[in-house]
Formats: sequence, structure tokens, C-alpha cells
Amino acid sequence: MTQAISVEEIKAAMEAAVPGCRAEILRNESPSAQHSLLIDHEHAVNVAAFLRDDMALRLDFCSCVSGVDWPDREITEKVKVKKTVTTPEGEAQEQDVEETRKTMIPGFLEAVYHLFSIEKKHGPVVLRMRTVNRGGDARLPSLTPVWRSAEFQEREAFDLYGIVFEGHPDLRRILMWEGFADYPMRKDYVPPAEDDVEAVAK
Amino acid sequence: MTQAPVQQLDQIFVMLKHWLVGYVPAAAQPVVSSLLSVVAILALFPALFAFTTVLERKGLGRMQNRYGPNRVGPFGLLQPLADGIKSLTKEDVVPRTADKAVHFMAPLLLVAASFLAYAVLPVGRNMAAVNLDAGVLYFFAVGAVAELAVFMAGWSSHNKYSLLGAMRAIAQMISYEVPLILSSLAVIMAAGSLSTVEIAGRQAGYSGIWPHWYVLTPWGLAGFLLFMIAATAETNRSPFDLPEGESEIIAGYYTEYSGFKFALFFLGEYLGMFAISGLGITLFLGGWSAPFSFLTWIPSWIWFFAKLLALIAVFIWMRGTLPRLRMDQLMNFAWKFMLPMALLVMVSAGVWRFLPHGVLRWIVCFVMIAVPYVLLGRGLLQGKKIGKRTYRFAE
Amino acid sequence: MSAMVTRVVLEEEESARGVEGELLEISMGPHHPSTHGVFRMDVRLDGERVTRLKPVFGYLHRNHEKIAEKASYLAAIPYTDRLDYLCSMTNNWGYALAVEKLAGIPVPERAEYIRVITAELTRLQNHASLIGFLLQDMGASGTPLMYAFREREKILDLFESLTGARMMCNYMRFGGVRVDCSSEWLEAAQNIASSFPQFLDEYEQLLTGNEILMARTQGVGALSAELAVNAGITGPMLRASGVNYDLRKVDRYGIYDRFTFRVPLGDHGDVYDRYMIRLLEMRESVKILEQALAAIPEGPIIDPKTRLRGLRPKAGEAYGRIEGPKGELGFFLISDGSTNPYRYKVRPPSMINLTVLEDMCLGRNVADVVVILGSVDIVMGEVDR
Amino acid sequence: MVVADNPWMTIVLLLFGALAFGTAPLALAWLWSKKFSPRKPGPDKNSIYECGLESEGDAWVRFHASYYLYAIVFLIFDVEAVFLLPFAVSFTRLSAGACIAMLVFLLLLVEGLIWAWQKGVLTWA
Amino acid sequence: MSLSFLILALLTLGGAVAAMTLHRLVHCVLALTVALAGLAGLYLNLGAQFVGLAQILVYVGAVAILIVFAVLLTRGAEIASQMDSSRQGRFSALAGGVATAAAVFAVLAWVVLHSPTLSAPAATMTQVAPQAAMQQIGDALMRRYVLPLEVMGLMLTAALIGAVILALEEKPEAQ
Amino acid sequence: MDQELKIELSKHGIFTTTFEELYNWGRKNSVWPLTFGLACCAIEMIATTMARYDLARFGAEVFRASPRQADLMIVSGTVTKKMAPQVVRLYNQMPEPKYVIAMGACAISGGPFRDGYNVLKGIDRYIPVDVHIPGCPPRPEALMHAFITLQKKIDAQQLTGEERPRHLKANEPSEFPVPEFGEHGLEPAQNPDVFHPLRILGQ
Amino acid sequence: MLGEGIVKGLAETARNFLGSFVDEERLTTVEYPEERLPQAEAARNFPFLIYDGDDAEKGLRCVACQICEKECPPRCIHIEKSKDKKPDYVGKQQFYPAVFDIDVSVCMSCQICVEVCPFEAIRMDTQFELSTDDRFGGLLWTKAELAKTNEYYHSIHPTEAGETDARLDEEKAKVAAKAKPAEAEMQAKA
Repeated sequence: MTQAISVEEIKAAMEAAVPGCRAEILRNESPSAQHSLLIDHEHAVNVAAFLRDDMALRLDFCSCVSGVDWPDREITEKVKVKKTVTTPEGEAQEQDVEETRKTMIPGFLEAVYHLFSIEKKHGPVVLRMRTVNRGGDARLPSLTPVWRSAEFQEREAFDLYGIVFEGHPDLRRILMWEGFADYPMRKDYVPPAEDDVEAVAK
Repeated sequence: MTQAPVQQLDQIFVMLKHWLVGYVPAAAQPVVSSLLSVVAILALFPALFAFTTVLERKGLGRMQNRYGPNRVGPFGLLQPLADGIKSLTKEDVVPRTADKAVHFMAPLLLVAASFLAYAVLPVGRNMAAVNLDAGVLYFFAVGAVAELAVFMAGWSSHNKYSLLGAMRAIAQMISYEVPLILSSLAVIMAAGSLSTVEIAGRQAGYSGIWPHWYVLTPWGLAGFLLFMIAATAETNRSPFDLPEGESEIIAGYYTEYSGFKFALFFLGEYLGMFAISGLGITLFLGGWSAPFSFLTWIPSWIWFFAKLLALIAVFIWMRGTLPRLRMDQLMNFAWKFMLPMALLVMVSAGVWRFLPHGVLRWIVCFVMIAVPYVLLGRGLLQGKKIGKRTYRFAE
Repeated sequence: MSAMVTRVVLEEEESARGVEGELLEISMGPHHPSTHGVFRMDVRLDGERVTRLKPVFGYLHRNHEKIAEKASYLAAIPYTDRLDYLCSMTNNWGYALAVEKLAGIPVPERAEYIRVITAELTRLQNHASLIGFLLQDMGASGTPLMYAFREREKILDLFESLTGARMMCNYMRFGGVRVDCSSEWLEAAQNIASSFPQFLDEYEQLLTGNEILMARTQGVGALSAELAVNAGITGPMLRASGVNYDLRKVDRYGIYDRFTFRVPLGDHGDVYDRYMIRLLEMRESVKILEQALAAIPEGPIIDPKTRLRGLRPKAGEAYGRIEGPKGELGFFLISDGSTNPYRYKVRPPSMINLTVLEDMCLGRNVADVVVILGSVDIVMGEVDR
Repeated sequence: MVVADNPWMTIVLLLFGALAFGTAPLALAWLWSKKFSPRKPGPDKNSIYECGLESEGDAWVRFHASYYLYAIVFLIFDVEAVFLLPFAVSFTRLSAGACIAMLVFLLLLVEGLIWAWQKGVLTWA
Repeated sequence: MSLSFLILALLTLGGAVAAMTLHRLVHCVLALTVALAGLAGLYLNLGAQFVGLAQILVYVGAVAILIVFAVLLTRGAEIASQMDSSRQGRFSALAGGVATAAAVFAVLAWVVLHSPTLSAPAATMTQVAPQAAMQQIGDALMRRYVLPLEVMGLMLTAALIGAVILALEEKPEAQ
Repeated sequence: MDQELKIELSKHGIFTTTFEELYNWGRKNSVWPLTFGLACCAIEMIATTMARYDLARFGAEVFRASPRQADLMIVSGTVTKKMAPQVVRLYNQMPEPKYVIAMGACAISGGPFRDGYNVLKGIDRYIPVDVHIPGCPPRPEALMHAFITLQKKIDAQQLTGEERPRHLKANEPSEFPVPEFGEHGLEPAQNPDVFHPLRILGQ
Repeated sequence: MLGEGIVKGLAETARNFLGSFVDEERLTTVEYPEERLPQAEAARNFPFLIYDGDDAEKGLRCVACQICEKECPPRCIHIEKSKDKKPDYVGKQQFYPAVFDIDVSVCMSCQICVEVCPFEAIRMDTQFELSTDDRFGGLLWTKAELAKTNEYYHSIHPTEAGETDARLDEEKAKVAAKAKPAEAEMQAKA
């Protein structure tokens, strides 16, 4: 697996080719070192088309499309803050106080595209897109018009995660039945309470 | 060696019938005589059907490196009995939206049509239920009724697969009926008769040890092959089993049939297969006559059934080997290969008569058939760019 | 790029006809003898010609990914067996490879050889049975399938004596394989490798020259290289369309760079090419087997430093892929540093290969649909997961 | 030959016999279900089978014209065959001229066939 | 009038009546087939084996199938039967039918009464052996009626061409 | 058939007994399975019919694709909630007498996948099962064992009397309600008329 | 030429048909209930518990550590730890399972319980003829049904059992060796 071109180079090429596009490099610290590019919604299709058609890159093969759920996270961190504390003596005094601060990181849904080049035989290049939130605005542009291979996988991400891919030719539930209300692969999905026969527990 | 006992064995059933008929009053004799023939047909061929189902299952098994049914009764021979009992006691389900009367009549009609065909089959010397002078025509006319039965079954079920199967079946049966009739015309031309009894009788002579079977002429051989191919298609056997192509349309026109009605369809199909094989034997393979003059001491009916079993074995063999054709290929084959070939066989049979005996007419007739065969075959394959291919390799 | 061209044409044709009500709408499946499991195609027929075909699946969606995200890295391995249930060995390998990438685990030499041997045996039995099933769909009453399963049983016997199970081997581990193989086992594998070409000859004798087979498959379900690449088709199906892309050559994962073998390529991309490519691939697999069996070294079979139970890879992600018998089998893992994968995603080759099913089937008839589907080589366990 | 029967009587008897052969087991099966194993129709059981789904749309739809075309061509050739049969029977006693007359008849039809072939009528769709 | 004739005539008539009165078109076709088969039976009853069997082969085997296809082709299997159900329409249809039938019958009767066979003395109508009958038909066809035979062939070809042209309009993509 | 049963049967009279024996003999030797493969187990089911194991020896190789002609439904593999209505409908469409073999862990209880949100925890929640064969997947021999168990079961069935099997009783149902797709799962989650667990968790 | 391939195919099936009467390779059927293939030594189906000696209760190797219960992918094992302890094979006081159930209707025969068991207490059985019409009674195996002797283990997996025994013996020897000096010390102290 030759990663001939680094993420930085791709980012630069991308920004040069698609004016106004914003991309962010997300580092992957694991031994696999498959870093990814987070791209914005508005230019995603253009960026994708560029990646596919650029003669140097020719990322003609979109292998894998995955949905990922990142629910709201509460990060608890201890911060040293200077605070004016009223001492028992009644004096106002500035002090370094350690304080636990809770920050809510709003959740979002993510679609990860693994791209390869069949022609140049390099890859993977990892593209990511993130929705604004996990609720009503879970929308992403569909890359199916660029790579047909994303068709079923985007449908699957829609089915199981609830990511709405705008511009998808046929966005319906694919694995679950029509009329199913939940998005079962989300981390906060709770399956319906069924009478579970646990013969072991007799 | 005395001829008498051999002849007696040959005619044993005929004599038996005479003997039995002799016991009834003269007025009832024709009826009883007919009845005896009818009962013989009604008993014999269904029994053969039962036997063939085991034979088929075991034969296929052997071709596929396995035993096939061998536990029910000795060597699995009672398997059809078990199947019969099961079918008889199985619930009979008729779809709510089906056309019930037609749905009920279809299997009966198919079985009746299949049975009727046996009336003209000479299963041995002097052993035909009736000797119609238009016997062959009668056979085809009765066979035409089967098409109607199939349509009734498929249409009345109100099931999409059934209807598809029925339409396939009719299109297939009508397409192959033409080459079927045309290829038998060659024999009729040579024999100068439409009577099956007479045609069989014509072939009972010998030159040296060789029999006068029509299959032993170039046009006869070609005609026989065409006839058997068309017969395979007429009876919906593999590789022409599209109407019940399980992998495509479930069970074709009898998808909605259960219980014994389904068994009747099965029976009807097999009876049709025996009947048409029997006709093939009568027309081309010398009917009940022995293959060599020195084997005439074996009773004629044994020869007939031996030939029948051999043809059945070939049917089973083909079923075990060949994949199924597609509808358009099937129709193409019927109209663009079988029909021209059948016409040529007819013409060559005519030429055969006008040419003098000798090597020349063999060559002429052979060429008349072989050359178009090669050309038409090539047209079928190369017209569609079908052939073996070579492949590239990347290191 | 004209990836969407076919679709547009189809809809135009449909509206032009304007006889929607007069066409026969049939659902083929989920219970249909030749949908290879519980697959369904909603087909619209004009006579017998297909004017629309929508694949419907999910009838075997058994939540593999969700279950794996709730289970430890080790516990996911037996579940991978049940993805493509004909090829548990390659599934194991794909997953092990992804975890090895994620956690940076080395694999000992001998284990790599055993992996190659078992994977190629898997490929042999998968391709052989696939051709059997394809012929079954074509209406050959079981004979090719029976012959294929006769050979498959021999390979399954090998698997059973090595791993204890016929189908669900649960054999590979991240960092190696579970148990070592004996020299008798290698000998038995050698026997199979050397007798397999005879079986292939028999198969070819039985089928390859058969006019009916050729007529049924040639020119049927043709897939252009352009569309194949764009639709993410992989495996023998892609190579039948003439694209030279075999991960064993491209990624050189494991130790595939040590073996000499060729990649057969088709020129038409039709069903016949797919059939032939698989036959030829089997012959190449036999070559790999012979080489691997001759060169297998002694040594440990699993990385001793790796913890199987309670593996906690560093937070991060990895995408690992192998050339499964059906195509590119990929596993995408995200670790959050705990004992369970945070995200576990399978890239199922047979599901993505279905993307072009409609394109291949339009304008053909029902009998072709069955054969085309058969040539795609799907296993519902993998399609639906 | 056996007792010189009226062939049609045998055939009619055979027809009735065959019908009885088909009906008898059906009657038996009906009796069996009356006596022992009651039939149990139901809304699902008596609905149309369609791969396990509920059948939608009508099965009795308009069919393709090619079926009709084949039926026409078949009818023509069937009639032709009917004419050929008496010819074949008396063929052995016919002169070459009569045979040529038949050949002309044949060729006329073959020409029609070839025409239909060229027109693509014989191409199944 | 023999018993067999009676049965066959009833069968034919019954089939014909059913073909006109049944509601489902496919049923009508099946009833028509019965009528055609009954007619064939009548031929056979008269000793005209060849004609009777040919009638079954052609009419039951081919024409009935053709009509079936035609019925399925028009998809009118259900709808058409409801067509023209107004009283007046029915009446006029009935009247027209009766008139046509009467006309046909009149013409047939005239032809039959003037046919030479009827006027010939009974003695000349020799009872031919069946086998000879087949051959006689063949001989007559190939000698006396050879010209009509060729005309027949021409007509059949014309019919083929005509029908195909008509049907091809239904099937534009075949051209 | 054990001796006791024979004696019991002879009370019904020779006629019935012979009938019964013949009936059971016919049924047990002509069990035609429905061509019905769901998942992994289906491959082993196919392997069972193949040359090495050859289910045909028992006369059971006639796999019928149409439920109208089938006697036995081998539920071979995971039944998902999406598939369950179809399975029940197919079962309903089979004519009586009909039998069910639940092959493999998934068919019996949902097996390894029972925690999945789309997996039915055992087909016996909706239709009555005659024989269960555990294993994941069961070996082909195990399926044959199940088949032989079924044959024995058929052989022991009575034609008359109160002990006679379900399909001979007029008031017992031969079809069962097909569950419907709900917003969160199947409705109802099981059919209490069929499903008699030892105890339901949480009760 | 048309028909060539078909004839070849027919020849192939004929060869197999005729071969089935003479060649074992061409008739591979094993007539199951009467004939069986020898099972592979490694074959596995469902787990069982090993006990040493004659008493299943006493000799059970399982110490109810519940690792297998936790690691079992489909979670088909149910263990309840005992309140008291009993000596294990080296004489150490250990808990034992008061309840040890395996739901074979769920078990996926993956062998992970065997792999993770540190006490060589659970192994895979090869028994597969388990079909039953008793859904709940027949498919839930309790401790009594699961416990099998070491000899049984030897009879189905001889090589593996030999290795296990060797390992256990080694451990025992180690413990004994450790115990001896300790004992000696004790004695010395005394």
C-alpha cells in the first residue's frame, strides 16, 4: 500500500483546484498512520470530482463509506483559574484555584470515505465529512454522483445512522424495513424491550 | 430350435386377451376387448412412471457420485409408493383467487391427453390398442390438447410465475411441434402410411443381420435426432425445462398445485415423455423389432420396452449434464435450426427415393444434411459471437 | 465518466413507454431458489424482458457491526466467520489484518504462510462452489454443484482437522494463527493442491465448451471497465471487466510478494468472463499453494507479545483490506482506547458488487437475471451483515 | 389383429378410463381429508404464493406481442403440415412431377419463413 | 341419428353456447375449444378420420392457442366482458348475430343441396378402406387438385405476411 | 414404534392400524423439503444433499421451491425480524401435514446474534417447531440426525384418538398470524399460542 | 461444431456414472447412520467440563473464575460462584461453580472459552447428534450434563489431552517442589 502522496500535498492541491474549499487534516496517531481530510459540505462534491479526475491523484475507486456516530460528549477537565476569592478575613484576594470545568462537545455524525486509485495503485486517502448535529440537521452532501460505489453504503449510513445524504438518487432504508423509526447503529439506540427468554436464568 | 414356443411367448399377451375375451358373450366381446386394452395401458404406463422416477433419481445420483434413494423398500424401489401415499394424504390447497374449475380440470386434461396417445402405440407385434390409419396424425392431435391443459393450469392459478411458466410452455410446445411433425413426415413418406402399426411393421425386415430401421439411413438418423430433440422440448425435459425452470420461475405453471394434483402433473409429463419416446421408437427405431436378425427370438414387447428404457435413460443422462436454455435461444433454435433442418430431412428423404440404391445416394443424402447442419450451427453460434475465448494475464 | 448514464436512459425508456400498468411486477425473493439466500429483486417485466430491477436486501441483517462494537476485539473474530460464510478464513484474515494495523502487531513468518495456504484453499472452494451454484441457476440439475462440493468437502476436511470446524473456522488471531499445523496436515494440503487441477479439467470438460453454457453466458450482463471501477466493483468481477487490480499484487499484504502468480483478465466483462476468470484464478491459486507449501518455514505461529484477551489499541483508526474470494474485503476500525472497537465497519465486497446489478440486467430477461446474479457471487451474510 | 373392434370405442373407453384414473385419486384424497385430515383453508394459505411476500399487482396482465406472432407462424406451418401428411402417405406412388409440385408448395412457405426471419419476427424479445 | 351423433352434436352446441354466454374471455375460449373438438368428433363419426384429426390438430392445437394469445394480448380478459352491456346494445348484437347465422346457414344449405355428391347415385359412394382413403386424399391432392394446393400455399404465405405486418405494428422495436 | 404403542393402537382396530402404519410410512419416507436457505446453515443444508452425505437416500432430495408441494421447512439460519413475516407466511402457505426443523442456534434462539436489534430470538415464537438441532452450524450428519428424529416422530403419530397430531384435528389452526413490521420491532413480538417458554425473563 | 461441447459434457457424466460402480472417488457417499467418517481429532462442537477422578462434583477443574462467561461472544455461559471453597487438583482451596449452565441453543462453537480458560477446565466435545424436540429442556445443559471425565477427554482429543495433562503435571510438580521446601521449612521451624 503505497501512500505516494501525503495528506498535506493533497490538501494543497485540493485548495488550489477548488477555490474556497476548506479542508482540515486530522492526524491519526495509531500505527496505521492513515490521516484523514475533513472537508466542508459546500465544496464536497467538487472536491470529490477533483480527486477522482486529477491526473496525479486519480482516486477513481471509493472503496468504503462508513458512518460514525459521535454523541454529545461531556469533557471534564481541571483548569487553573485565577479567581478573586474572599478570604475568611474578608479580603478579596486573587488566587489560583483549581476548578473542574465541564464542557459539552456537541455530537455529530460523520461519514468516512476511503479512496484508492486503481489506475495509480495508491491509497488510501481518507475523506471525512461531519454533520452539524445529530438531530434535525444531520445532512451531508452525497458523493454518489461522483462514485457509484457510495450508493448502497450511503443508503446504509442513512438507514443505520440517520445521515441524510443530499443529492443521493435513491435514499431509502436499505437494511431495515420502511417504517422503522430508529437509527439502530447510533450509540444511544436502545432496542425495544422484548420478552427475553433466558433459559440460563431459570 | 422350435419356433412355436418363442412365438407363443411373443404373443402371450395377445393370446391371453383372446382367451379372456372368449369367456364373455359375443355381444360384449368388442367392449371387453377394448376394456382389456384400456386397462393394460392404464396399469402398465403409470407403473413405468413410478419405476422411472426411482430410476431417474438413482441415475442422477450415480452421475453425481452418490447413491440416490436406496432406503425405502429394496433398493429404494418403494420410493414412489411412499411419495404417492404422501401426495394422496396431503392437503389440497387452491388459491382463493384462482379459477377453481379450470384449476381442477387442467391436470385431468393433461393426464387424459397423455393417456390417449398410447392408443396407437404398437408396444409389440400385434399389440396396439387400436390401429388407426391416421395413427400418427391422431398422436399429434392428442398431443396438441396437452398444450391447452398447460395453459389452463398456468392461467387459472392466477400466479405470476404460473402464468409466465404457462406462456413459456405454450410458446415452446408450439414451436417444437412443427419440427416434430416435419421430421416424422420423412418416415411417413418412406412408409407410405400414417398408421403406426404399419410403420412399425415396415421396419421389421432384415438385410443380412441388419434391420430395416429408418434410423439407419442418413435422413433417418438426422430425422431421429431432430425428432428426439423436439420431443425433449415438447415434454419440457432438460435442457428445455424452461416452463418449470425452478431457478427462475419457482415451479412454473404448477407452482400453485399441491397434493395429488401436482402428482398428476408429474404423471402427465412423464406419460407424455414415454408416449413421445414410444412414437420415436415406432417411427425410427423399428418399433418392436429386434436390432439384429438373430435376436428375433426375444419377444417383441421386450424389445419395445428395452428401447423405451434406453431412450428414458438418455433423457435422464441429458438432464444430469446440461444447463437450461434461455427462452430466446430456445425459440431461435426451434425456428432457425430445427425447422430448416426438418424440412431438409424431408427433402432428403424424397431424394433418397428417387436415387438408385448404392453409395451415391448415401453420400448425396449425407451431404444434403451435413452441410446445412454445419452452416446453420455456425450461424447459430457465430451470429451471436459465441465461442471459446482466450484470456490475458497480468503478471 | 458516464456512471449514471444507464440509469437515466432507463427512466426515459420507461416513461416513453407509458404502459406501466401493463407490465408485470414480480418480486423475486426473498424466498426464491436462486437468489443465493434471502435476497429480493423487485422486477418489472415487459413480457420476460426486465425494464426495472431494484435489489432489496436486509433480510439477513443480523447486526454484525453493532454486536462487534459491543464485544471485545477477540470476540469479534468468530463473528467474522459468519460474514461470508463460505470463506471464514479470509474473513478472519481481513479482520486480523485491520487490527494488526490498528495496534501495530507483527506476524511471525510461519503464521503468514499458514494464512496464505488457508486463504488460497478458501478461494479454491469458494470459486468451485460458486461455479456450481451458477450452473445450478442455469438449470443444470445439480451435477456441477455436486462435483464442486465433492472437492469442497476435501478442503473442509482439511479445515476441520486444522481448526476443528468445517465452516466456521475461527482460526486467525491478530498476531498470527490459533493453532499450528502438523506436517501431516501440510502433506494433505499438498495432495489437494496437486489433485485439484484434475478436478478443474473435469469441470472444464463438463462445462466450458458446452454450447448451452456459452450461449447463456456470453454477452450476458456485460459490465464496462469504466462503470466497474466507478461503482467500486472488486474481485474477479472487476478483473473480468479487464481491470488489473488484485490486492494480492497491489497491496502485497502478508507475504504475497514472495509468490509468482498471474492475474487473469477478461475482455468482455460478461458472465462467461466472470466464470472463466474464476476458473483461471483457481489454477493460479493452486500455483500459490504449491509455492507456499514448499517454502513454509518452522517457527512460532503467533506474536508472543500480543494480548489476545483485553487488547486495547491506542486511540486511532485503521482500514485494512484483503483480496477476498469475492473481492476487496475491508475492515474499518476506530479505537477509542478501550477493549471494544468504537466503530467497526465491514466493507462487504458482495454488497458493493450488487450496485451495478440493475445496470447489467436491464433489457435482459428473467433467466439472465438469475445467471447475472449468480455470476456476481453474493453471500447474504456479507451483503446484509 | 385382435378382435376387430371399433377403434373409436377403445379410444373413448381410454378417455374415460384416463379421466377416471385422474379423478379416482383426487376423490380418494377428498375422502381422506373428510375422514381424517380436515382441510384448513385460511387467508394466508389460500393467497397467491409470491416468494413469501404478499402478492401485489395483477398476474393477468397484457402479454407480449411476440407470443402472438409465434402463434401465427405456428398456425401457418401447422396447416402446411396437414397438407403434407396426405402427400407423404401417397408419396411412394407419386411421380417426380407431383413431388416437384409439393416442393414448390414448400418453397412458398419457406419463403414466407425467410421473410419473417429477415423481418426479425423470429427474434424473441 | 345415432347416439354418438347426438352426444357430439350436443357437445358442439353446448360449447358454442357457452362460448357466447360465459363472462370470462378465457372461459369462452375454452368453451369454443370444446365446440371445435365436438365438431372434430362429428367428422370422425362420419368416418372422415383425416379431416377430424386435422381439425383437432389445427383448431384445438393451434387456433385455440392463437385466440388465447390474442385474448391475453389485449388484456381485455376481464374488462371486455363488461363492454357493451347496455340492453339496447345487447339486443342489436343479438339481432345481428342471428341474422349473420341465418345467412351463413342459408348459403351452406344451398351449397350442400347443390353438391354433386348428393345428386350422384348412392351406389357410386363406395365404402373405401380407411388406408386407401388416406392415400386417395393424397393422390387427389397431388394430381387433381395440385393447382388449388399451390394457391393454398400462396394464400398461407400471404396470410403469414399479412399477419406479421399487422402484428409488427404492435411491436415496433422488432424492426 | 414401541410395543406399548402398538398395543394401544390395536385397540383402534386392525383397519386403522394398518392405515396408520401405511400413512406414517408414506409420510416419513417422502419428506420433501422447501428450498429455503436463510444463512450459514443453508450451506450445510446444501452440503447435506450433496454427494458425501446424500440426503436423497431417504427420499428427501426433492427440494421443492413452491411451498405448495413441500412438506418440511428447514429453517436454516438466522431469522431476522425483516424476514420473519415471510417465513411465517411461507409456512402458512404449505399444505398440511407440514413439519419444521429449526436448524442451528440462530433458528432456535437467535443464537450468537440474538442481541441484534433485527434478529428474531427463535422461530418458535411464531410457528411450531418439530425438531431442534443445535450447532453453529450443525454438521451435515447432525442435520441428518435431525431428519431421522423427525422420521421417528412422524412414525409415532396416531391417526385417530386424542393424541393425534395437530394437523388431524379440525379445530387446531394450520396457519398462524403473520407478524407485522412496527416502528421499533415486530408486532406482536411472539405468538403466545405457539410459544411456551419455560419462563420469560422479567416475569 | 455445434454439439461438440454437449457431447463432451455427456461423456464426463457418463464417466462419473460408470465410475460410481467401480471407483470410490466417484461414489463419495458415506451412508450416515450406519457408516461414519472418522472425526477429525480437532473437531469441536459444544463445550464440556472436565473432572478428574470419579466424582464429578469433587474433581471438577472449574474454579468459577467466570472468565469464560465474560469472554463468551454470544454469552451462552451462566456461572454462579459457590459460597464455600474446595481444594483443586493441586490442593489449593478454590471456589467452584454452584451453577454452570451452557445454553447450547445459543453457543456458536467458537472455542474461545477453551482458549481463555486458565485452568484447563473447559474443552470442546465432538458429540453432534443432539437433535431434540424439547426446545427448553433439551438444549440447556447444566453442570451435571456438562461434566465429563478426563478419560473421555482423552478418548476424543488424545493429543490435546496428553499435552494438557503434561502441563498440569508440570504445574503440580512445581507446586509440589515449592511446597516441599516450605514443608521442610515448616518442619525445621517446628
